[in-house]
Amino acid sequence: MVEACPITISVAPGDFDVAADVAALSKGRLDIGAIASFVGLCRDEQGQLSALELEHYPGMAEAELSRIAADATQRWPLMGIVIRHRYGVMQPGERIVAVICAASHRGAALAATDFIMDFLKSRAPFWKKEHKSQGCAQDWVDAREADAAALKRWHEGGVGQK
Amino acid sequence: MVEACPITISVAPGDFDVAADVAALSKGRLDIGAIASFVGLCRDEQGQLSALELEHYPGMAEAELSRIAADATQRWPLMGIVIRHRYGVMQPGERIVAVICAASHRGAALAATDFIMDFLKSRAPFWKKEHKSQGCAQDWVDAREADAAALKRWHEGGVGQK
Amino acid sequence: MRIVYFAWVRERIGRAEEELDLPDAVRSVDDVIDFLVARGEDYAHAFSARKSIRAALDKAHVHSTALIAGARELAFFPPMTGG
Amino acid sequence: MRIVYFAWVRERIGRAEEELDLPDAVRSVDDVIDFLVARGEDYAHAFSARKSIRAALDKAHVHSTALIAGARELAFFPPMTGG
Repeated sequence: MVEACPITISVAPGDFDVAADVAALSKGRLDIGAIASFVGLCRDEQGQLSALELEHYPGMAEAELSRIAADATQRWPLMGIVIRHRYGVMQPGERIVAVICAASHRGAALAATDFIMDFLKSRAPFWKKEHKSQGCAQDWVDAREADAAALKRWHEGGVGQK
Repeated sequence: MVEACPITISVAPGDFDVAADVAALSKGRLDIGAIASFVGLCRDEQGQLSALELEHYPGMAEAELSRIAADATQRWPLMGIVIRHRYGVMQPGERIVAVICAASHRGAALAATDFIMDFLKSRAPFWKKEHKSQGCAQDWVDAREADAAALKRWHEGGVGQK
Repeated sequence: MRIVYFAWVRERIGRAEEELDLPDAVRSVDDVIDFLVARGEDYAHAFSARKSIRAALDKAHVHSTALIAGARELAFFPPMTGG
Repeated sequence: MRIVYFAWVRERIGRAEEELDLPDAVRSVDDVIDFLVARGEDYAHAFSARKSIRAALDKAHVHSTALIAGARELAFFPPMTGG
């Protein structure tokens, strides 16, 4: 039984409901055996962050996320993908991003979620600016070396391999 | 800031609420930047399953899941783990298992979720029996070769490596 | 010693648990299996695919070469299929 | 051609977008950067760490050697930090 892989992409300022997305993905489908999800939150480890501002490139953000989702469907037999990314100002503790992947088996669902997050981090046009609570210092967040390294994992192996 | 990694293990017949678990994990903690989760569902690809019966070894199931969770905390800097596994009779489409891992960064959260699911599949004492809708045929599900292979990934590399 | 069985091992043996007085010569998990197989056809059937039977001593996985001394509960079951 | 800027590239240049008539000799993304840098200090500052500036043509990533012919929108921005 070959079913479609519905893809939902949203780039919006407001918060999202992961449980509702998971429920919608699996509704009426008995072929889905595995749903992996990832939620990225606004951290404030040092207690110095008053807010995080997320700038994005309207149009390209959605397009790039759609390309990444389509790439994932080429690598794994997926049965549903949801990618939600917020922009604008958010507080520590708030959700920023969610990726949900459904498949028959756990391997595909988990690997695709990992893959989408790696590409999203390095290729989706979003930029974080930290507003510090002391004074009015603002800083653009630097790209992490680890994120570029994470991306390479997916090029070295074959399709669906790390 | 070193915080504890609270671990919740539950083996029970009833359904669980992943969203509530995620909310509880992250409540009041601004050091968590990543929450990965996995939900395993009762599949019925051929439309022939009337019910799935899950037998477990009371006491050992909880103990083994606790050991797997503790192993994960040794490999990655985790900030919270929830493992929920149901037993008894369930219908196609129902949730069977959930694993949730929280960390500062996505790499640890996703890898730990993957690791816990691999070990849970091969080492947690649960057995599935399928009740077919045609006639009264019952069959114990065979262990998958892929599950044993998945486990090996974690032995070949070093700590936290695949 | 308390012996417990799960899944198709339990079904083939026809009981979920039993309390057995094991001879002193029965020292390892392998010895227990030999002892059980000699008890009757149902046991022999349950352990016929012996390599695929897993064992746990006091609720922790062990190899079949493990010694049972000091343990209170020994479990036999097929490869696990949870998750 | 419409040129758009994001994050600290936008802040250094002091505008989010502009419409520019590019000379015929400006053919690649690299050529556009050279053209912009020659326009003033703010541009030179924005592109000073030139290797870390990313470009997109019509909302798709491109290398700086890509030709701009036919494209309507060219974007410059720092490495992405979403997620």
